Amino acid sequence: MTTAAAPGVRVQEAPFDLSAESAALTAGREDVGAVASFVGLCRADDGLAALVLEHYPGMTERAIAGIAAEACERWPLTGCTVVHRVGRLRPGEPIVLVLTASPHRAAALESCAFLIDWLKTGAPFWKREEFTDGRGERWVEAKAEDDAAAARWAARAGSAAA
Amino acid sequence: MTTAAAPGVRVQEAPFDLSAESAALTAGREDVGAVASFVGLCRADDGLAALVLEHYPGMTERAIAGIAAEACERWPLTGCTVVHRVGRLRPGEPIVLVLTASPHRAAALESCAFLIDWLKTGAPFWKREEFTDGRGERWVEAKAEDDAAAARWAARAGSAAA
Amino acid sequence: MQVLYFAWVRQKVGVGAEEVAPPPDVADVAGLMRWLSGRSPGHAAAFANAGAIRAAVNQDFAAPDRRLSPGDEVAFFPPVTGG
Amino acid sequence: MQVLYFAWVRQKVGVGAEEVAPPPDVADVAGLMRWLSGRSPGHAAAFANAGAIRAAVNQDFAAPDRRLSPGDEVAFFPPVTGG
Repeated sequence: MTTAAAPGVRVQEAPFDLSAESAALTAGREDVGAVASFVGLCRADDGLAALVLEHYPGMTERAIAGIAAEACERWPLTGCTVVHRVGRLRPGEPIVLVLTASPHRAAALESCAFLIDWLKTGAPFWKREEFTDGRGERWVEAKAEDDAAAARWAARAGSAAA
Repeated sequence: MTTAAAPGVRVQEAPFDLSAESAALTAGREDVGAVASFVGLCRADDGLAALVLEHYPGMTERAIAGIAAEACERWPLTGCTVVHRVGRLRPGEPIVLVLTASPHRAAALESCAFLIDWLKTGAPFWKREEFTDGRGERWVEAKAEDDAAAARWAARAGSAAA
Repeated sequence: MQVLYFAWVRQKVGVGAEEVAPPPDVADVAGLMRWLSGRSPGHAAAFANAGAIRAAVNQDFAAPDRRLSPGDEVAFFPPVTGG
Repeated sequence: MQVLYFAWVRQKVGVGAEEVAPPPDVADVAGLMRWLSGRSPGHAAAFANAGAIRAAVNQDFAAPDRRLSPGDEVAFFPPVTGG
Protein backbone atom coordinates (compact mmCIF):
# COMPACT_ATOMS: atom_id res chain seq x y z
CA MET A 1 0.00 0.00 0.00
CA THR A 2 1.62 3.18 -1.17
CA THR A 3 -0.29 6.35 -0.35
CA ALA A 4 0.99 9.11 -2.57
CA ALA A 5 0.82 12.71 -1.52
CA ALA A 6 -0.09 15.09 -4.34
CA PRO A 7 3.06 16.13 -6.22
CA GLY A 8 4.44 19.47 -5.05
CA VAL A 9 5.26 21.71 -8.00
CA ARG A 10 6.64 25.23 -7.72
CA VAL A 11 8.23 27.72 -10.11
CA GLN A 12 9.99 30.49 -8.22
CA GLU A 13 12.88 32.96 -8.24
CA ALA A 14 13.94 32.10 -4.69
CA PRO A 15 16.47 29.37 -3.88
CA PHE A 16 15.24 26.09 -2.39
CA ASP A 17 16.50 24.11 0.57
CA LEU A 18 17.23 20.47 -0.16
CA SER A 19 17.00 19.26 3.45
CA ALA A 20 13.73 21.09 4.09
CA GLU A 21 12.13 19.79 0.89
CA SER A 22 13.29 16.25 1.63
CA ALA A 23 12.07 16.43 5.24
CA ALA A 24 8.65 17.61 4.03
CA LEU A 25 8.34 14.46 1.90
CA THR A 26 9.05 12.12 4.80
CA ALA A 27 7.58 14.02 7.77
CA GLY A 28 5.30 11.88 9.88
CA ARG A 29 5.67 8.84 7.61
CA GLU A 30 7.26 5.48 8.36
CA ASP A 31 6.67 3.89 4.95
CA VAL A 32 9.33 5.81 3.03
CA GLY A 33 12.45 3.74 2.46
CA ALA A 34 14.09 5.82 -0.24
CA VAL A 35 14.35 9.47 -1.23
CA ALA A 36 16.16 10.30 -4.45
CA SER A 37 17.00 13.83 -5.46
CA PHE A 38 18.45 15.63 -8.40
CA VAL A 39 19.69 19.23 -8.32
CA GLY A 40 20.68 20.93 -11.55
CA LEU A 41 23.10 23.83 -11.18
CA CYS A 42 24.32 26.64 -13.38
CA ARG A 43 27.82 25.89 -14.76
CA ALA A 44 30.32 28.57 -15.74
CA ASP A 45 30.89 27.05 -19.19
CA ASP A 46 32.60 29.06 -21.86
CA GLY A 47 32.63 32.41 -20.08
CA LEU A 48 29.03 32.24 -18.91
CA ALA A 49 28.13 35.13 -16.60
CA ALA A 50 24.50 34.19 -15.96
CA LEU A 51 21.55 32.17 -17.19
CA VAL A 52 18.22 33.92 -17.47
CA LEU A 53 15.28 31.53 -17.26
CA GLU A 54 11.82 32.36 -18.49
CA HIS A 55 8.64 30.31 -18.15
CA TYR A 56 4.98 30.40 -19.19
CA PRO A 57 3.16 31.10 -15.93
CA GLY A 58 0.31 28.68 -15.59
CA MET A 59 1.23 26.31 -18.42
CA THR A 60 4.64 25.53 -16.93
CA GLU A 61 3.22 24.53 -13.55
CA ARG A 62 0.48 22.48 -15.24
CA ALA A 63 2.95 20.68 -17.50
CA ILE A 64 5.20 19.79 -14.57
CA ALA A 65 2.25 18.66 -12.48
CA GLY A 66 1.18 16.41 -15.34
CA ILE A 67 4.63 14.87 -15.61
CA ALA A 68 4.81 14.40 -11.86
CA ALA A 69 1.38 12.77 -11.78
CA GLU A 70 2.54 10.39 -14.51
CA ALA A 71 5.61 9.49 -12.43
CA CYS A 72 3.32 8.72 -9.49
CA GLU A 73 1.34 6.35 -11.73
CA ARG A 74 4.38 4.60 -13.20
CA TRP A 75 6.22 4.10 -9.91
CA PRO A 76 4.94 3.43 -6.37
CA LEU A 77 5.83 6.86 -4.99
CA THR A 78 4.78 8.20 -1.61
CA GLY A 79 5.45 11.71 -2.85
CA CYS A 80 7.42 13.89 -5.21
CA THR A 81 8.48 17.52 -5.37
CA VAL A 82 9.68 19.60 -8.30
CA VAL A 83 10.98 23.14 -7.79
CA HIS A 84 12.24 25.07 -10.81
CA ARG A 85 13.77 28.50 -10.50
CA VAL A 86 13.38 31.32 -13.00
CA GLY A 87 15.04 34.69 -13.39
CA ARG A 88 18.78 35.46 -13.49
CA LEU A 89 20.97 32.66 -12.08
CA ARG A 90 24.73 32.86 -11.74
CA PRO A 91 27.28 30.02 -12.03
CA GLY A 92 27.17 27.79 -8.98
CA GLU A 93 23.51 28.50 -8.25
CA PRO A 94 20.96 25.69 -8.18
CA ILE A 95 18.31 25.83 -10.91
CA VAL A 96 16.06 22.82 -10.48
CA LEU A 97 15.22 20.28 -7.80
CA VAL A 98 13.52 16.92 -8.29
CA LEU A 99 12.76 14.82 -5.22
CA THR A 100 11.02 11.45 -5.24
CA ALA A 101 10.11 9.26 -2.28
CA SER A 102 9.10 5.61 -2.29
CA PRO A 103 9.19 2.53 -0.11
CA HIS A 104 11.77 1.14 -2.58
CA ARG A 105 15.00 2.54 -3.92
CA ALA A 106 14.63 1.57 -7.58
CA ALA A 107 11.30 3.41 -7.81
CA ALA A 108 12.76 6.55 -6.25
CA LEU A 109 15.90 6.52 -8.40
CA GLU A 110 14.18 5.75 -11.70
CA SER A 111 11.33 8.22 -11.26
CA CYS A 112 13.82 10.96 -10.32
CA ALA A 113 15.78 10.33 -13.54
CA PHE A 114 12.53 10.18 -15.53
CA LEU A 115 11.37 13.53 -14.18
CA ILE A 116 14.58 15.43 -14.84
CA ASP A 117 14.84 13.95 -18.34
CA TRP A 118 11.30 15.14 -19.09
CA LEU A 119 11.86 18.55 -17.51
CA LYS A 120 14.71 19.08 -19.96
CA THR A 121 12.48 18.42 -22.95
CA GLY A 122 8.86 18.79 -21.96
CA ALA A 123 8.49 21.69 -19.54
CA PRO A 124 8.01 25.21 -20.90
CA PHE A 125 11.23 26.93 -19.85
CA TRP A 126 13.62 28.91 -21.97
CA LYS A 127 17.20 29.75 -21.09
CA ARG A 128 19.20 32.73 -22.24
CA GLU A 129 22.96 32.85 -21.68
CA GLU A 130 24.81 36.04 -20.80
CA PHE A 131 28.59 36.13 -21.11
CA THR A 132 31.43 37.78 -19.23
CA ASP A 133 33.22 39.04 -22.33
CA GLY A 134 30.58 41.31 -23.76
CA ARG A 135 29.55 38.81 -26.44
CA GLY A 136 25.98 39.72 -25.60
CA GLU A 137 23.40 37.05 -25.08
CA ARG A 138 22.33 33.78 -26.69
CA TRP A 139 19.22 31.64 -26.36
CA VAL A 140 20.06 28.06 -25.49
CA GLU A 141 18.87 25.63 -28.17
CA ALA A 142 17.20 22.32 -27.43
CA LYS A 143 19.66 19.44 -27.46
CA ALA A 144 19.24 16.19 -29.35
CA GLU A 145 20.82 14.32 -26.43
CA ASP A 146 18.11 15.63 -24.12
CA ASP A 147 15.42 14.45 -26.51
CA ALA A 148 17.11 11.04 -26.62
CA ALA A 149 17.25 10.86 -22.81
CA ALA A 150 13.55 11.64 -22.58
CA ALA A 151 12.66 9.26 -25.41
CA ARG A 152 14.19 6.25 -23.68
CA TRP A 153 11.47 6.40 -21.01
CA ALA A 154 8.75 6.30 -23.66
CA ALA A 155 10.53 3.40 -25.37
CA ARG A 156 10.78 1.45 -22.11
CA ALA A 157 7.17 1.93 -21.10
CA GLY A 158 5.45 2.31 -24.44
CA SER A 159 4.29 5.68 -23.17
CA ALA A 160 3.75 8.70 -25.35
CA ALA A 161 3.30 11.22 -22.57
CA ALA A 162 4.80 14.65 -22.89
CA MET B 1 38.22 18.61 -17.60
CA THR B 2 36.67 17.14 -14.49
CA THR B 3 38.68 17.54 -11.33
CA ALA B 4 37.39 15.05 -8.79
CA ALA B 5 37.67 15.69 -5.11
CA ALA B 6 38.57 12.59 -3.08
CA PRO B 7 35.39 10.70 -2.17
CA GLY B 8 34.15 11.52 1.32
CA VAL B 9 33.29 8.35 3.23
CA ARG B 10 32.00 8.25 6.79
CA VAL B 11 30.41 5.63 9.05
CA GLN B 12 28.77 7.25 12.06
CA GLU B 13 25.94 7.01 14.58
CA ALA B 14 24.96 10.66 14.16
CA PRO B 15 22.39 11.86 11.61
CA PHE B 16 23.59 13.67 8.50
CA ASP B 17 22.36 16.87 6.88
CA LEU B 18 21.52 16.58 3.20
CA SER B 19 21.82 20.29 2.41
CA ALA B 20 25.14 20.65 4.21
CA GLU B 21 26.63 17.58 2.52
CA SER B 22 25.42 18.74 -0.88
CA ALA B 23 26.72 22.26 -0.33
CA ALA B 24 30.13 20.85 0.61
CA LEU B 25 30.31 19.08 -2.78
CA THR B 26 29.62 22.25 -4.74
CA ALA B 27 31.21 24.94 -2.56
CA GLY B 28 33.52 27.24 -4.52
CA ARG B 29 32.99 25.35 -7.78
CA GLU B 30 31.34 26.50 -10.99
CA ASP B 31 31.81 23.28 -12.96
CA VAL B 32 29.14 21.22 -11.21
CA GLY B 33 25.96 20.97 -13.25
CA ALA B 34 24.29 18.08 -11.43
CA VAL B 35 24.09 16.69 -7.91
CA ALA B 36 22.21 13.44 -7.40
CA SER B 37 21.43 12.06 -3.99
CA PHE B 38 19.94 8.96 -2.48
CA VAL B 39 18.81 8.67 1.12
CA GLY B 40 17.76 5.29 2.48
CA LEU B 41 15.43 5.39 5.47
CA CYS B 42 14.21 2.92 8.05
CA ARG B 43 10.67 1.71 7.24
CA ALA B 44 8.21 0.50 9.87
CA ASP B 45 7.49 -2.72 7.96
CA ASP B 46 5.76 -5.57 9.70
CA GLY B 47 5.85 -4.18 13.23
CA LEU B 48 9.47 -3.09 13.11
CA ALA B 49 10.51 -1.14 16.21
CA ALA B 50 14.14 -0.51 15.26
CA LEU B 51 16.99 -1.56 13.02
CA VAL B 52 20.37 -2.14 14.65
CA LEU B 53 23.24 -1.73 12.21
CA GLU B 54 26.69 -3.14 12.81
CA HIS B 55 29.82 -2.65 10.73
CA TYR B 56 33.44 -3.79 10.59
CA PRO B 57 35.40 -0.68 11.61
CA GLY B 58 38.21 -0.14 9.15
CA MET B 59 37.13 -2.65 6.52
CA THR B 60 33.75 -1.01 6.00
CA GLU B 61 35.24 2.44 5.36
CA ARG B 62 37.88 0.90 3.05
CA ALA B 63 35.29 -1.05 1.08
CA ILE B 64 33.11 2.03 0.58
CA ALA B 65 36.10 4.16 -0.38
CA GLY B 66 37.03 1.54 -2.96
CA ILE B 67 33.54 1.54 -4.46
CA ALA B 68 33.45 5.34 -4.46
CA ALA B 69 36.84 5.51 -6.19
CA GLU B 70 35.56 3.10 -8.83
CA ALA B 71 32.52 5.34 -9.40
CA CYS B 72 34.87 8.30 -9.89
CA GLU B 73 36.73 6.30 -12.56
CA ARG B 74 33.62 5.12 -14.39
CA TRP B 75 31.85 8.49 -14.45
CA PRO B 76 33.22 12.06 -14.76
CA LEU B 77 32.44 13.05 -11.18
CA THR B 78 33.62 16.22 -9.50
CA GLY B 79 33.01 14.58 -6.12
CA CYS B 80 31.02 12.06 -4.16
CA THR B 81 30.03 11.53 -0.55
CA VAL B 82 28.82 8.40 1.23
CA VAL B 83 27.61 8.53 4.83
CA HIS B 84 26.31 5.34 6.44
CA ARG B 85 24.86 5.29 9.92
CA VAL B 86 25.27 2.47 12.44
CA GLY B 87 23.66 1.73 15.79
CA ARG B 88 19.95 1.66 16.63
CA LEU B 89 17.74 3.42 14.09
CA ARG B 90 13.99 3.84 14.41
CA PRO B 91 11.36 3.96 11.63
CA GLY B 92 11.51 7.24 9.75
CA GLU B 93 15.20 7.77 10.45
CA PRO B 94 17.69 8.11 7.60
CA ILE B 95 20.27 5.31 7.36
CA VAL B 96 22.46 6.02 4.37
CA LEU B 97 23.31 8.95 2.11
CA VAL B 98 24.91 8.81 -1.32
CA LEU B 99 25.71 12.08 -3.09
CA THR B 100 27.36 12.40 -6.49
CA ALA B 101 28.29 15.56 -8.36
CA SER B 102 29.21 15.95 -12.00
CA PRO B 103 29.11 18.45 -14.83
CA HIS B 104 26.43 16.23 -16.42
CA ARG B 105 23.19 14.82 -15.08
CA ALA B 106 23.44 11.28 -16.47
CA ALA B 107 26.82 10.76 -14.75
CA ALA B 108 25.48 11.99 -11.41
CA LEU B 109 22.28 9.93 -11.61
CA GLU B 110 23.90 6.70 -12.80
CA SER B 111 26.81 6.79 -10.36
CA CYS B 112 24.42 7.46 -7.47
CA ALA B 113 22.35 4.38 -8.40
CA PHE B 114 25.54 2.35 -8.87
CA LEU B 115 26.82 3.29 -5.41
CA ILE B 116 23.63 2.48 -3.52
CA ASP B 117 23.23 -0.82 -5.38
CA TRP B 118 26.79 -1.77 -4.38
CA LEU B 119 26.37 -0.57 -0.81
CA LYS B 120 23.45 -3.00 -0.48
CA THR B 121 25.58 -5.93 -1.53
CA GLY B 122 29.24 -5.10 -1.15
CA ALA B 123 29.73 -3.05 2.00
CA PRO B 124 30.26 -4.82 5.34
CA PHE B 125 27.11 -3.87 7.25
CA TRP B 126 24.71 -6.15 9.04
CA LYS B 127 21.17 -5.27 10.06
CA ARG B 128 19.22 -6.69 12.95
CA GLU B 129 15.48 -6.07 13.25
CA GLU B 130 13.73 -5.50 16.57
CA PHE B 131 9.95 -5.72 16.72
CA THR B 132 7.21 -3.94 18.64
CA ASP B 133 5.35 -7.11 19.61
CA GLY B 134 8.01 -8.87 21.65
CA ARG B 135 8.89 -11.27 18.82
CA GLY B 136 12.49 -10.64 19.74
CA GLU B 137 15.03 -9.89 17.03
CA ARG B 138 15.98 -11.16 13.58
CA TRP B 139 19.04 -10.67 11.41
CA VAL B 140 18.17 -9.38 7.96
CA GLU B 141 19.21 -11.80 5.24
CA ALA B 142 20.83 -10.76 1.99
CA LYS B 143 18.32 -10.39 -0.84
CA ALA B 144 18.62 -11.91 -4.29
CA GLU B 145 17.07 -8.75 -5.77
CA ASP B 146 19.88 -6.68 -4.28
CA ASP B 147 22.47 -8.99 -5.80
CA ALA B 148 20.71 -8.67 -9.14
CA ALA B 149 20.65 -4.87 -8.87
CA ALA B 150 24.39 -4.80 -8.19
CA ALA B 151 25.15 -7.37 -10.90
CA ARG B 152 23.60 -5.27 -13.67
CA TRP B 153 26.40 -2.71 -13.26
CA ALA B 154 29.05 -5.39 -13.76
CA ALA B 155 27.16 -6.73 -16.77
CA ARG B 156 26.95 -3.28 -18.33
CA ALA B 157 30.59 -2.40 -17.86
CA GLY B 158 32.27 -5.80 -17.88
CA SER B 159 33.52 -4.93 -14.39
CA ALA B 160 34.03 -7.45 -11.63
CA ALA B 161 34.56 -4.98 -8.83
CA ALA B 162 33.13 -5.72 -5.39
CA MET C 1 -7.96 36.04 -28.85
CA GLN C 2 -5.02 36.41 -26.45
CA VAL C 3 -1.61 35.66 -28.03
CA LEU C 4 1.52 35.22 -25.89
CA TYR C 5 5.16 35.16 -26.97
CA PHE C 6 8.16 33.75 -25.12
CA ALA C 7 11.95 33.81 -25.38
CA TRP C 8 13.33 35.03 -28.74
CA VAL C 9 9.88 34.99 -30.29
CA ARG C 10 8.86 37.62 -27.72
CA GLN C 11 12.04 39.60 -28.34
CA LYS C 12 11.49 39.67 -32.11
CA VAL C 13 7.79 40.49 -31.92
CA GLY C 14 8.56 43.18 -29.36
CA VAL C 15 5.76 42.42 -26.91
CA GLY C 16 5.01 39.50 -24.58
CA ALA C 17 1.27 39.45 -25.16
CA GLU C 18 -1.34 41.03 -27.38
CA GLU C 19 -5.06 40.81 -27.99
CA VAL C 20 -5.82 40.05 -31.66
CA ALA C 21 -8.96 39.48 -33.72
CA PRO C 22 -7.97 37.50 -36.81
CA PRO C 23 -10.46 37.17 -39.67
CA PRO C 24 -12.66 34.05 -39.81
CA ASP C 25 -10.48 32.33 -42.43
CA VAL C 26 -7.69 32.01 -39.82
CA ALA C 27 -8.79 28.60 -38.67
CA ASP C 28 -5.77 26.89 -37.16
CA VAL C 29 -2.38 27.52 -35.49
CA ALA C 30 -0.49 27.55 -38.80
CA GLY C 31 -2.97 30.03 -40.26
CA LEU C 32 -2.63 32.29 -37.22
CA MET C 33 1.15 32.28 -37.59
CA ARG C 34 0.85 33.35 -41.25
CA TRP C 35 -1.65 36.06 -40.36
CA LEU C 36 0.45 37.35 -37.42
CA SER C 37 3.51 37.59 -39.75
CA GLY C 38 1.78 40.41 -41.60
CA ARG C 39 1.23 42.57 -38.54
CA SER C 40 4.73 44.12 -38.34
CA PRO C 41 8.34 43.59 -39.42
CA GLY C 42 8.97 42.19 -35.92
CA HIS C 43 6.22 39.62 -36.32
CA ALA C 44 7.54 38.75 -39.77
CA ALA C 45 11.04 38.19 -38.37
CA ALA C 46 9.72 36.09 -35.48
CA PHE C 47 7.69 33.80 -37.74
CA ALA C 48 10.13 33.68 -40.69
CA ASN C 49 11.11 30.12 -39.80
CA ALA C 50 7.83 28.58 -38.69
CA GLY C 51 9.52 25.20 -38.18
CA ALA C 52 11.60 26.64 -35.33
CA ILE C 53 8.51 27.70 -33.39
CA ARG C 54 6.29 25.64 -31.08
CA ALA C 55 2.77 26.55 -30.03
CA ALA C 56 0.37 25.98 -27.18
CA VAL C 57 -3.39 26.50 -27.19
CA ASN C 58 -5.02 27.06 -23.83
CA GLN C 59 -1.75 25.99 -22.20
CA ASP C 60 -1.43 22.62 -23.96
CA PHE C 61 1.18 21.97 -26.62
CA ALA C 62 -0.53 22.20 -30.01
CA ALA C 63 0.33 21.08 -33.55
CA PRO C 64 0.11 23.50 -36.54
CA ASP C 65 -3.22 22.02 -37.60
CA ARG C 66 -4.87 22.62 -34.21
CA ARG C 67 -8.23 24.40 -34.83
CA LEU C 68 -8.76 27.70 -33.04
CA SER C 69 -11.77 29.36 -31.40
CA PRO C 70 -12.11 33.11 -30.68
CA GLY C 71 -11.62 32.80 -26.92
CA ASP C 72 -8.44 30.72 -27.10
CA GLU C 73 -5.15 31.63 -25.43
CA VAL C 74 -2.44 30.91 -27.99
CA ALA C 75 1.29 30.98 -27.21
CA PHE C 76 4.32 30.86 -29.50
CA PHE C 77 7.84 30.01 -28.35
CA PRO C 78 11.05 28.16 -29.32
CA PRO C 79 11.56 24.48 -28.38
CA VAL C 80 11.80 24.33 -24.59
CA THR C 81 15.14 24.20 -22.77
CA GLY C 82 14.31 23.54 -19.13
CA GLY C 83 16.11 21.86 -16.30
CA MET D 1 46.24 -14.38 14.76
CA GLN D 2 43.37 -11.98 15.46
CA VAL D 3 39.91 -13.36 14.65
CA LEU D 4 36.83 -11.09 14.52
CA TYR D 5 33.16 -12.06 14.44
CA PHE D 6 30.20 -9.96 13.33
CA ALA D 7 26.39 -10.13 13.45
CA TRP D 8 24.94 -13.57 14.33
CA VAL D 9 28.35 -15.22 14.03
CA ARG D 10 29.49 -12.99 16.90
CA GLN D 11 26.35 -13.74 18.89
CA LYS D 12 26.79 -17.51 18.52
CA VAL D 13 30.52 -17.52 19.26
CA GLY D 14 29.89 -15.25 22.23
CA VAL D 15 32.74 -12.79 21.68
CA GLY D 16 33.49 -10.15 19.04
CA ALA D 17 37.21 -10.85 18.82
CA GLU D 18 39.79 -13.32 20.06
CA GLU D 19 43.49 -13.99 19.66
CA VAL D 20 44.12 -17.57 18.48
CA ALA D 21 47.18 -19.65 17.60
CA PRO D 22 46.04 -22.45 15.30
CA PRO D 23 48.44 -25.33 14.60
CA PRO D 24 50.58 -25.17 11.44
CA ASP D 25 48.27 -27.52 9.51
CA VAL D 26 45.56 -24.84 9.56
CA ALA D 27 46.60 -23.34 6.26
CA ASP D 28 43.59 -21.54 4.83
CA VAL D 29 40.27 -19.87 5.71
CA ALA D 30 38.28 -23.12 5.42
CA GLY D 31 40.78 -24.89 7.67
CA LEU D 32 40.57 -22.12 10.24
CA MET D 33 36.79 -22.40 10.29
CA ARG D 34 37.00 -26.17 10.94
CA TRP D 35 39.59 -25.65 13.67
CA LEU D 36 37.61 -22.82 15.32
CA SER D 37 34.50 -25.06 15.37
CA GLY D 38 36.23 -27.26 17.93
CA ARG D 39 36.91 -24.50 20.42
CA SER D 40 33.46 -24.36 22.05
CA PRO D 41 29.80 -25.30 21.50
CA GLY D 42 29.23 -21.64 20.52
CA HIS D 43 31.92 -21.83 17.85
CA ALA D 44 30.48 -25.13 16.64
CA ALA D 45 27.02 -23.57 16.34
CA ALA D 46 28.37 -20.52 14.54
CA PHE D 47 30.28 -22.55 11.95
CA ALA D 48 27.74 -25.38 11.58
CA ASN D 49 26.70 -24.08 8.14
CA ALA D 50 29.98 -22.89 6.66
CA GLY D 51 28.24 -21.95 3.41
CA ALA D 52 26.27 -19.23 5.22
CA ILE D 53 29.44 -17.50 6.39
CA ARG D 54 31.67 -15.04 4.57
CA ALA D 55 35.26 -14.21 5.50
CA ALA D 56 37.74 -11.37 5.21
CA VAL D 57 41.50 -11.54 5.61
CA ASN D 58 43.24 -8.29 6.50
CA GLN D 59 39.99 -6.47 5.71
CA ASP D 60 39.57 -7.84 2.18
CA PHE D 61 36.84 -10.32 1.29
CA ALA D 62 38.47 -13.78 1.10
CA ALA D 63 37.47 -17.13 -0.39
CA PRO D 64 37.64 -20.37 1.67
CA ASP D 65 40.93 -21.37 -0.02
CA ARG D 66 42.66 -18.11 0.93
CA ARG D 67 46.06 -19.02 2.53
CA LEU D 68 46.73 -17.63 6.01
CA SER D 69 49.81 -16.25 7.76
CA PRO D 70 50.26 -15.98 11.56
CA GLY D 71 49.89 -12.19 11.69
CA ASP D 72 46.65 -12.06 9.67
CA GLU D 73 43.44 -10.42 10.86
CA VAL D 74 40.63 -12.81 9.91
CA ALA D 75 36.93 -11.94 10.17
CA PHE D 76 33.81 -14.11 9.85
CA PHE D 77 30.31 -12.77 9.25
CA PRO D 78 27.05 -13.43 7.37
CA PRO D 79 26.48 -12.07 3.86
CA VAL D 80 26.36 -8.30 4.13
CA THR D 81 23.05 -6.38 4.31
CA GLY D 82 24.01 -2.73 4.05
CA GLY D 83 22.24 0.33 2.73
